[in-house]
Amino acid sequence: MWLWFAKLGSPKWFYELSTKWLPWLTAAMVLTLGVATIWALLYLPPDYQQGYTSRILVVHVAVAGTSLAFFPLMAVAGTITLVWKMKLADMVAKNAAALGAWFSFITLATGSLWGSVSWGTWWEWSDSRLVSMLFQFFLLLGVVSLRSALEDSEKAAKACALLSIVGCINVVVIKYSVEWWNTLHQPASPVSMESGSANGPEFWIATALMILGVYLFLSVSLILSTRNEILQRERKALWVQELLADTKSGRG
Amino acid sequence: MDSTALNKPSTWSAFALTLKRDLLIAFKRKNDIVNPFMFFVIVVSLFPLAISPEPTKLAEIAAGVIWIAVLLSAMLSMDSLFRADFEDGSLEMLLLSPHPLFFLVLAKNIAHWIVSGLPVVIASPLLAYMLKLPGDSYLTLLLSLLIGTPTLSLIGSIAVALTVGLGSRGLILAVITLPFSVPVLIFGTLAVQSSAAGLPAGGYLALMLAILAGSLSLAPLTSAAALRISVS
Amino acid sequence: MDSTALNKPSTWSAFALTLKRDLLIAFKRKNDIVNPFMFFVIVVSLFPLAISPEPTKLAEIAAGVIWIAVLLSAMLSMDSLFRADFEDGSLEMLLLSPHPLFFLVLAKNIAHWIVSGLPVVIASPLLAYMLKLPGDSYLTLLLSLLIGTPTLSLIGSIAVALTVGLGSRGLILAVITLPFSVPVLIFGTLAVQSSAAGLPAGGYLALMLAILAGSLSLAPLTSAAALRISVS
Amino acid sequence: MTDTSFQHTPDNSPLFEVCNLRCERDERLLFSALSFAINPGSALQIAGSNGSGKTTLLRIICGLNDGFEGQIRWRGFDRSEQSEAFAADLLYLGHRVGVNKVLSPLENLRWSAGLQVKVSEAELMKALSDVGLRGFEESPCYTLSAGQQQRVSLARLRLSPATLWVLDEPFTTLDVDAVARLEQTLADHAEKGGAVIVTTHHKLELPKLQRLTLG
Amino acid sequence: MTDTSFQHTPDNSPLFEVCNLRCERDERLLFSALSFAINPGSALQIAGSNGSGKTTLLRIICGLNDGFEGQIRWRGFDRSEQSEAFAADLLYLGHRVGVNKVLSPLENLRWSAGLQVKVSEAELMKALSDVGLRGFEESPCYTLSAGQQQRVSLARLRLSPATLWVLDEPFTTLDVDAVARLEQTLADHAEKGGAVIVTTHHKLELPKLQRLTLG
Amino acid sequence: MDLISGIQFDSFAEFLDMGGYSFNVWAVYGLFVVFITVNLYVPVLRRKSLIRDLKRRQTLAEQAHGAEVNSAGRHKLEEAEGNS
Ligand code: HEM
Ligand SMILES: Nc1ncnc2c1ncn2[C@@H]1O[C@H](COP(=O)(O)OP(=O)(O)OP(=O)(O)O)[C@@H](O)[C@H]1O
Ligand SMILES: Nc1ncnc2c1ncn2[C@@H]1O[C@H](COP(=O)(O)OP(=O)(O)OP(=O)(O)O)[C@@H](O)[C@H]1O
Ligand SMILES: [Mg+2]
Ligand SMILES: [Mg+2]
Repeated sequence: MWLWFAKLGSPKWFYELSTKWLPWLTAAMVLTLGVATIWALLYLPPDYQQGYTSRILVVHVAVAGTSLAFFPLMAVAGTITLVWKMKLADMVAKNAAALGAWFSFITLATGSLWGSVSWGTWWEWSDSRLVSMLFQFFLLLGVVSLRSALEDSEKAAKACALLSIVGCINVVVIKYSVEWWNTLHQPASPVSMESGSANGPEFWIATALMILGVYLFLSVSLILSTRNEILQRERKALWVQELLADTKSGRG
Repeated sequence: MDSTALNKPSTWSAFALTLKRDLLIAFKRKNDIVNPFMFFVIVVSLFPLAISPEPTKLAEIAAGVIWIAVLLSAMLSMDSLFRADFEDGSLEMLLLSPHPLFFLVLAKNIAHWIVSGLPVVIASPLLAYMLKLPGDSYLTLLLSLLIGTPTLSLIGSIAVALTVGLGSRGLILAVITLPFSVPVLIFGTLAVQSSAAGLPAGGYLALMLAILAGSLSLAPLTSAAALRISVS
Repeated sequence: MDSTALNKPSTWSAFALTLKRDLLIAFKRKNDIVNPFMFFVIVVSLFPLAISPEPTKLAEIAAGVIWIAVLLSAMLSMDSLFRADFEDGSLEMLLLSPHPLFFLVLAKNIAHWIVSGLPVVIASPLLAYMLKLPGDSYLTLLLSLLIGTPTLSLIGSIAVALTVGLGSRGLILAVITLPFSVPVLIFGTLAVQSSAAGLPAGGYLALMLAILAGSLSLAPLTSAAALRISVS
Repeated sequence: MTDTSFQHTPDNSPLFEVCNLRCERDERLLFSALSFAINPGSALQIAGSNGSGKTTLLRIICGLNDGFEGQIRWRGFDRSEQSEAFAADLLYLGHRVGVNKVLSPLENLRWSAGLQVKVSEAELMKALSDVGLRGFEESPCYTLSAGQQQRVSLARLRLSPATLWVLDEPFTTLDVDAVARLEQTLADHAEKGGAVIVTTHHKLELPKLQRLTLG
Repeated sequence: MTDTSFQHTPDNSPLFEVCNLRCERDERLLFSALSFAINPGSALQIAGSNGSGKTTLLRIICGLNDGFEGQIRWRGFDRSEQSEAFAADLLYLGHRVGVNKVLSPLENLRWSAGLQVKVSEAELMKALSDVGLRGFEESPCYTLSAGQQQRVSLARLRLSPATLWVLDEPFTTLDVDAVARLEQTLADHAEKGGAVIVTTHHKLELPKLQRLTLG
Repeated sequence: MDLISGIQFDSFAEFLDMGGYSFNVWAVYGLFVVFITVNLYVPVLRRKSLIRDLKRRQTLAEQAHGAEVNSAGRHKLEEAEGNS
C-alpha cells in the first residue's frame, strides 16, 4: 500500500504511465463523444413539449453532472498534498481548479441557453441549482486566484489544498441554504428543473454516453496539463533532461 | 522539572497578553476602529442616492442593504488582521511560541471583532432607521448582526491566514470569502425580513447560532493551519 | 552640452517604459486583473440573495446596484496602485527620476485602469441582464461606465498617494474617496435610469465627460504632490 | 542564572542535532547530507555566500519551514515529538525583527518576551536600557532608526529563558558599539550553558565557535 | 568612460555642498551647523551610532526629506533651482532596494536603469552578470535571497551615468566577495571623476575617503 | 440498424433549423466544441512551447555554467580558529 502510494506520488512514474495510456484514452474519448454527439443531434426524437431543444439538455446534463465532481476531486487531492506531501496530487489539483471553472462556466452557459427556451429567460435567481452553480464557479475561481496570487509554489499548493477542502464543505452548505431560501421565496414562475420534460429512454441513453465522454475528456485534459506541469516543475531532474534530449524540438 | 517550565506563562495568560496587545495596537492606530464603521455608514448611504430616496422603496431593500454593507465592511476590515504581524515578523514569534496556536489565533480574532465588528453592529439601528426599516425588526436586526458578524470574522480569518504574505489583498480576501458567507447573509436577511413581516425569526437566529458555534471551533483551527502554511 | 544629457531618455520614453512595466507586473500577477472583476461580479450577485429574486424588484434597483458595485470595486482595486512600489523602494526611484512626475504618475494610472477598470466595464452588460435591467439602457450603462471608471481611478489615486505608507488601507481608501465619487455615481445612475425610462441621457454623459477631463489634468498633479509628501 | 538553569538532556545525546538534512528550493539543491550537532556551551556560525541557504537552514531548524528531508533531534528525541518543549526552549530572531511599529519598545517587549516567560516591568526596563534604548522606551517604534528597531528585538535575548538561540544576521544595521555588546551577550549565553546558532557575514569571535560554510 | 564623461562645474565650486544644515526629528536634535563639500573623485563615508541620523541626512541630500534648515548646493547653484539636472545626475539606493518581487532581475533593471539612461539588453545582461547574478536573470525576484536582491539594485551602479552616488548601507546582507566587489566599484567610480556618499558601519577602504561622524 | 431512416430530419436545412431553435441548439454545441478543443489544444500548445523553452535553457546551461551546477549543495563544517 505504502509502496504503491510512494510510486504513484512519483511524477516520473505518472508521466511514463500516462504516455502509455494517453492514446487509448484519447481514442475512447473521441469515439464516445463523437457517437454521443451524432446520436444526440441526428437521431434523438423530438420531445413532445420542447421539440428538438432537448438536444441541449444532453450536453447540459453531462457537463453539469461532471462539474460537480471537481470539488470532491480537489478536496481529495488537497488532503493527499497536506498529509503525504505528494507533489503529483497538487499538480492535478492545480489544473483541476481551472478546468472546473471552465466546466462550471459551460454549465451556466448551456443552462442559460436552455432556460431561454424553456423558461423564456436566460437567468433566474429563484432556482437553487443555478445560484449554487454560480457560487461554485466563484469558489473555483477563488481557488485559481489564490493560486496565482501566492508566489511561492509550495505555499500555494498547501494553501489551495486547504481552501479546496473548506470549499468542498461550503459548496454543499451553499446549495442547501439557497434551496431553502428559494422555497421560502416561492418562485413566481414555474421554474423548477424537475418539473418539465418527460424525456424518453433514448434521451437518457444518449445522455449517459455523453456523460461518459465528458468524463473521458476531463481525464484526458487533466492528464495533458498535469504532464506539462510535471515537465515544468521537474525540469532540473535527470529523467526530464534525458527526455528532452530525446525529443525533437516541439514534438514528443 | 526544570526552571523553564516553572517560569513559563500559562496558555491563558498568553491568550490574555495577546488580546491586550492587539486591542492596544488598535487603540493606538484608531484607523482599525473607525474605518470599518465609516465604510459601513458611507456604503449604506450610497443606496438612497443610487437607487431611490423614496421611503417605501428603501424599506423594501433596507434589510438586504444593511446586511450587504455589514458583510463588505467585515470582509474588508479583515485585511488588517495579521498583516502588520506578518510584515514585522511577529507572526513567526506567534508560531514559535510554546502555546497552542488555536488560542492565540482566537485571541487575535476576538480582539479584531471587538474593534471592527462591534462598532458596526452598534451603529446598525441608526442606519436601519435612515433606510426606513419597518419598526418591529430592529431587535432582530441587532441580534442577527451580533451573531452574524463574529461568524463572518471567523470565516474571513481563514482567508486572511491563507493570503497573509500578499501586499494588497483586500480584493482577493473578498473574492475568496464572499461566497463562503452566503449562508450567513441568507439567514440574516431572512430573519430581518420575516420579523419585518411580523413572522417569527427565532428559527433563523438559532441556525445562525449553530453556524457561529461551528465556526468558533473550526475556524481558528483552520486559520492556525493556514498560518503555518503561509509563514513557511 | 554633456554626455549625460545626450544619453538621457525622453520623458515620452520614460512614460512608455513605466506603462509597460506596470502592465507587465499586472500580467505576471494576474490577480490585479481578475480580482476587481470577480469582486464586482460577486457583489452584484449578492443583491438578489439579500433583497429579492423577483425580476420586477431587481429591475428597479439594477442600475444603482451595478454602479455601486463598480464604485466599490474601483476604489478597492486602487489599493494595489503604488503599494508594491512603496514597499520595495521603487517609488523613491520614481520621485528621484529626472522626468516630470506628472507623466509617470499618469502612466501608472493608465496602466492601472486598463488592468482593473476595463474588465469590469466589459462585464457590466452581462450583470445588467442578470439583474433584469430594462433593455434600452445597456448602451448608456456601458458608456457611462466607460467615462466614469477612469474618473474614479483618478480620484482614487490621490487618496492612494496620500495613504501610501499604510499597511492595510483598503478601507481607508474607500472611506476617503467614496464621498468624492458621489457626483460620478449620481450622474452615472441618472444616465442609466433616464435611458431606461426612455428619456435622453446625453446630458448626464456630457457632464461626466467634463468631470473626466477635469480630473485627467488635475488628479495626476495632485497625486504627484501627495506622493512627495508621503515618501518624505 | 547559573549553569543549572538549563534542562539537561538524557543519556548525553547532544542538545540539538541535525542528521542528513537535504533541501531543495525551486529544484535548486541548497544542501544535502548535512549533519551537525550542537551542545550546551557552544556556538555555531553558519556562513556562506548570498543565496547559499543560510536563512532557509535556520527556518528549517526552528520548524518554520518543512520543505526538507532528514532528521532533526532535540535533546535526543525527534523534534516533532517534542515540539512544545522545543518551542519553550527556543528563541528565534529572523530577518524581520518582530517589532510592531505603533507600539513602543516597552510594549513590544512585554508581549514578545511575555509569551515565553513571566517578566516584571523592572526587568523589561532593564533589558531595554541594556541594549541602549534608554529614553526611547515609550516612543512608538516607527520613530526609531533601523538599528534601534533591531535593538528592540535584541532586548529579548536578555530576558529569554531559552537554551537555544537561533539568530539570522543579527548584526545588520548595528553600530560598532552594539556589535561588540551583542558578541558579548552571545559569549555569555554560551558560557552559561546555552547554545547559539547564528548567521552572519561578519567575522565572529566567540569561544568554542564552530563554523559551517554552505554553498 | 573617461574623466570627461562627467559634467564639470562652473568656477570650481564643489560638486555638492551642504552648509549649516540643521535637522530635528520629534524634537530631538539630530545635527546642526553641519557643513561639508564633496568633489568629483572623492568619497564620503557617513558614520555614527544607530539613530544618529545617517539615513535622515542621506534623504535630505537627495531631496526626499525637506524637514531641515540650511543650504544645499549642486555645482554651485541652489539645489532646488537645479532639481532636474540634479536628478539626472544622482543615483540613490536606500534601505529598501527598489526591486519588484514579481519581476525578474532583468525586467527590474530595464526599468530602473532605463529611467535614467538608454541601455541595450546586452548592457543589462552584462551588468547583472557582473554582480554575480548570472543564471538568475529571468527568475522572479521573490525567489532570490536577501543578498541576491540587494545585488539586483547594485547592478544599477554599473549602468548609471550619474556623477553623485548616495548609498544607504549598501553592504548589508552582502557576502564577503560581494563586499569586496562593491568597494572596488566605488573606488572605480571615484577614480573616473564621480563622487560617492555612503553610510555603513563597516570599515571602508577607499582612496580619498573622507569620514563624517554624526551623533 | 437503419442509420439513415433513424435520422430525425428530412433535409439538411431542417437539420440546421432544429425546429426553430437553431440559435440555442447550435450555440450549445458550438460552445461544447470550443470548450473541448480549447481544453485539449491549450495543453498541447503549452507542451510545445514548454519543451522548446526547456531545451533552450538546457543548452544555455550547458554552455554557460555546466561546471557550476555540480558545486551546488556542498558544505563544510570546521572549528573556527582562535577558540579557547
Ligand atoms: C448543479 C448544477 C446543475 C445540474 C446537476 C443540472 C442538471 C440538470 C438536469 C439533470 C436537468 C434535466 C432535468 C429534467 O430532465 O427534468 C437539467 C435541466 C435544466 N437545467 Fe440544469 N443543472 C445544473 C445547473 C444548471 C444551471 C446553472 C442552469 C442555468 C443557468 C440550468 C438550467 C437548466 C434548465 C433551464 C433546465 C430545464 C428545466 C426544465 O426542463 O424545466 N441548470 N439540469
Ligand atoms: N519617521 C520618523 N519620525 C520621527 N523620528 C524619526 C523617524 N525616523 C527616524 N526618526 C528619528 O530620527 C533619528 C535618526 O534616524 P535615522 O534613521 O536617520 O538613523 P540612522 O543614523 O540611519 O540609524 P541606523 O544606523 O540605525 O540606520 C532617530 O533617533 C529616530 O528616532
Ligand atoms: N521563496 C522562495 N522560493 C524559491 N526559492 C527561494 C525562495 N527564497 C529563497 N529561495 C532560494 O533559496 C536559496 C537560498 O536562499 P536563502 O534566503 O536561504 O539564502 P541566504 O543564504 O540566507 O542568503 P543571504 O546571505 O543573501 O541572506 C536562494 O538561492 C534563493 O534563490
Ligand atoms: Mg538570509
Ligand atoms: Mg539608517
